[in-house]
Amino acid sequence: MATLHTVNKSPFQTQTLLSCLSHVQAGDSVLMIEDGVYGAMGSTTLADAVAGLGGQVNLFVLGEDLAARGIDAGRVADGITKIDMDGFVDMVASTDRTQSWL
Amino acid sequence: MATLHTVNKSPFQTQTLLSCLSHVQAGDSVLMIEDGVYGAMGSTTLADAVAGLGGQVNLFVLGEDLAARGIDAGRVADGITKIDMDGFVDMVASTDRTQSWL
Amino acid sequence: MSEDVKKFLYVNRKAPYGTIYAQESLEVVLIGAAFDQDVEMAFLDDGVFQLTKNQDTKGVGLKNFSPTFRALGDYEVTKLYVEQESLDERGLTLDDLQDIQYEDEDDDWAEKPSIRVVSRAEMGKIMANQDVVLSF
Amino acid sequence: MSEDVKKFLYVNRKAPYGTIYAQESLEVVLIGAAFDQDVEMAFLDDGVFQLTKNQDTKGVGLKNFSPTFRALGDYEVTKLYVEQESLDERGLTLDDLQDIQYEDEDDDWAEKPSIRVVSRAEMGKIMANQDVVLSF
Amino acid sequence: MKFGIVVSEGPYTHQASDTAYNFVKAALAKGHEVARVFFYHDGVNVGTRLSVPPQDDRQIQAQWTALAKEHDLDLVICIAAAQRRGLLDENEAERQGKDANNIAEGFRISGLGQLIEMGIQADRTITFGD
Amino acid sequence: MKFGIVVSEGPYTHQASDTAYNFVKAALAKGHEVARVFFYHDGVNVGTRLSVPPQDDRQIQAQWTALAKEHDLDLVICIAAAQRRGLLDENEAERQGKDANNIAEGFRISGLGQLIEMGIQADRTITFGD
Repeated sequence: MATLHTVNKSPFQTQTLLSCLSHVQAGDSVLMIEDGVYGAMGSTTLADAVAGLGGQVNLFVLGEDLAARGIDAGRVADGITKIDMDGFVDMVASTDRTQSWL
Repeated sequence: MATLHTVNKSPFQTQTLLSCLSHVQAGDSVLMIEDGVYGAMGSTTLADAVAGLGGQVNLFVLGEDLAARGIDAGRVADGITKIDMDGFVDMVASTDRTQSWL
Repeated sequence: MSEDVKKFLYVNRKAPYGTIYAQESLEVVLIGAAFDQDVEMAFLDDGVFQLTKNQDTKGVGLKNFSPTFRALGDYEVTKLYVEQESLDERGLTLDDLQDIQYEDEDDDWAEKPSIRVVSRAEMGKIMANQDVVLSF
Repeated sequence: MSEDVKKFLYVNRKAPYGTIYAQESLEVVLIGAAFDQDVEMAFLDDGVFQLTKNQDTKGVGLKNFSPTFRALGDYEVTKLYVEQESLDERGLTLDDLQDIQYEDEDDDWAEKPSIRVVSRAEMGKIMANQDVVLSF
Repeated sequence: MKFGIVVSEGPYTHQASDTAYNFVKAALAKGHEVARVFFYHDGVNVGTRLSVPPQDDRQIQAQWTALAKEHDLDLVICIAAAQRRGLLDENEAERQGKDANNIAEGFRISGLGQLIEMGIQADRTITFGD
Repeated sequence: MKFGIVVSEGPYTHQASDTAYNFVKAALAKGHEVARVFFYHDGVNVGTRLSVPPQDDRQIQAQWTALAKEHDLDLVICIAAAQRRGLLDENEAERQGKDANNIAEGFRISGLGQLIEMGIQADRTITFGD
C-alpha cells in the first residue's frame, strides 16, 4: 500500500519538499517534477536534509524537467533515480495512490 | 533615500521574507501584506529570525490583512507597527521607491 | 465498506485569502459530501490558518468563507485533522481555531468537536490510508 | 544624468519554466531597452537558475527562451548582477551559467562579460540605488 | 488502468497544464484509459478558444482539443471556477446575459460533481497544480 | 504625487488585484494621481467582461470599470500577455481571426512600452503580484 508523492516546487523557495518528506511512510516514493527537480541536486545546502529525510523512501526525479533547466544528470544526488514521463506513468499505476504536494 | 519593501508571502511557506530582510538597507521600511502578515506574528518559530534580521529597519504590517486572517493585534510581535491602507499609501509617497518581493 | 465507497482526503496546506485555494477546496468538499463517500480533511502547514477564529474580511473586501467550516457537520463532514506541529510552529493552539461541532448519530446526536489535533506522524498515516487524495 | 533617464532594475527571484515570470520578465527588458533608460538586472534566490547553460526544453514541450539572454548585449543591457550566496546555496558556480557577453563601446568594442557576480551585501546596495524596481 | 486527471493552473503561467498534457499522452500511448480531465481553479483558462500564443511556442489549448478529438477524451471545466474567471460556453453565456462565449472545441462545462465522480470511477487520480 | 500601478495576478485566484484596487482607491481619496494601472502576467484576466462571480462576493472586474469611469483611470492590458491567455478586444479579435472578444469596458489593450513609460512618468511605481 505505497503512495507516490509528487513535488513540483523548488525547495529553495518553499517548504513543500521538506513537508512532503516529513509525512511520507517507509516504502513510499517521491517524484520531483517541474521546479521540484532542483531538490534532486547534490552539493546544495539542502542536499543533506533531503537525503536524511528521504532515507526511508525511494527518491525519483523527472528527466525531462532536469533537461529543461540545464541540470546535467551528473548533478543529481546519489540515491535519487532519474526517470522519464513513461516511468512517471508506470509509477502512478504501480503505486496505490498519488498525492500531489502543491 | 529609503526604500519601502512589501512582502506578501507567508514566511512559513516561502523564503521571501527572509530574503527581503537579508537585502534591506538600514533605515528602510518593510511592510507585510496579504499572506505576508503571518510574518508579523510573535511567538512563532520564525519570530526571532524576523526580529534579528529586521533590527535595522522599520517593520510594518497591514491591519486589514491581519483582520481578514483573524490575527488579533495582540499577536503582533513587539517592534512591528500596524498600519492601514491609508498608511500604506503615505509610506509609498514618503519613501523613495517601492520594491515588491514577489 | 462497500465497493462503491472510497476514502477521500482533502489536503489543505495553504493560508486563506492570499490565494483562492482554501475557498475553492471547501466548495469541492461541500459538493463531494453529496456522494456518500468517506470524507476526511487534513490541515497542515499554512492550512491551519484557514481555521482561525474571528476572521473579518470587511477591510480587504473579500468574502469571508470561514463560517462555512462550521456548517460542515450538517454535510456529514466530521473529521478535520489538524497537525499539532503546524500549530506549534505558528504559535497557535486549539483555542485560536473555530469551535467546529457535529452531532454524532451513533451517540444519541451528542455534539462533538470535528477538529482532531494529530501529530505529524499520525498525519502521515492518515494520508497513507486513503483511496483518493485531493490537494489544495 | 538627464532628468528623463531613470534607473530601472529588473529583479528576478524565480526559476524558469515552472512558471512564466522569468520569460515575461525578459520580454519587458527587451521592450524597455528601446526607451534609453539606465537598465540593470538582478538575479538572486532561484532567479540564478534562469541563467544556467544547456537548457533543453524539447522533452517538456516549452519554448526555450534562454538563448535570449545572450542577445541582451545587442540591446545595450549589459549589467546582469548575480548573487554569489544564491549560487553557493544551490551548488552553482559561474561555470554553470551561460557566457553572456557585450561589446564595450567605451573600450574599443572589446567583448566583456555581462554577468557580474556580487555579494548579498552588494546586491542590497544595488537595489537601493534605483528609481524603479520591477519584480518578477 | 483508468486515470483521472486534475489540472489546477492556467496555461503558460504555470507548467502544470503542460505536464498534465505530456502525462496524458504518455498514459494513452501505454494503453491506459483516461477517464476524464477536470480543469479547476485557474485550470479552467486552458479551455479558452481566444488565446493567440506566439507561433514559435506550443499551442496549449489547440493541443488539448486535438488530443481530445483523437482519443475521445472528456475535458471538463468546472462551472463555479469558470464563472469567476470568465470562461463561458454558449448556454452559460445566454443564461448569464453575456454577449459572447469563449470555450474551445472539445471542452465542456459542468459541475464539481464531475470531479468527485472521476475520483470514484478512476483507479488513480492525479493532480497537476501549484 | 503620481503613482504607477502594476497588477500581475489574476482576479479571485490571488489577492493581488484586490489589494491594488484598495490601494488605488485610498491613493485617489488622498488626492494622489494614478497615472496608469498596467495589467501584466495573469493580471490581464482582470479585464474580462465575461466573468460572473457569485453575487455575495465582490465583483472585481466591475469594480475596476466603475473606478476607471469615476476617476478617468488608464487601465492598460499588456497585449503579449493577453494574447497568450485569451484576452482580446474587438480589433485584436478581428486581426487574429477570432470570432469573439472579451475585454471589459474601461480597459484597453496596448504594448509593454506602456509599462516602461509609466515607470518613467510616475513618481512611484508599485507592483501587486505573487
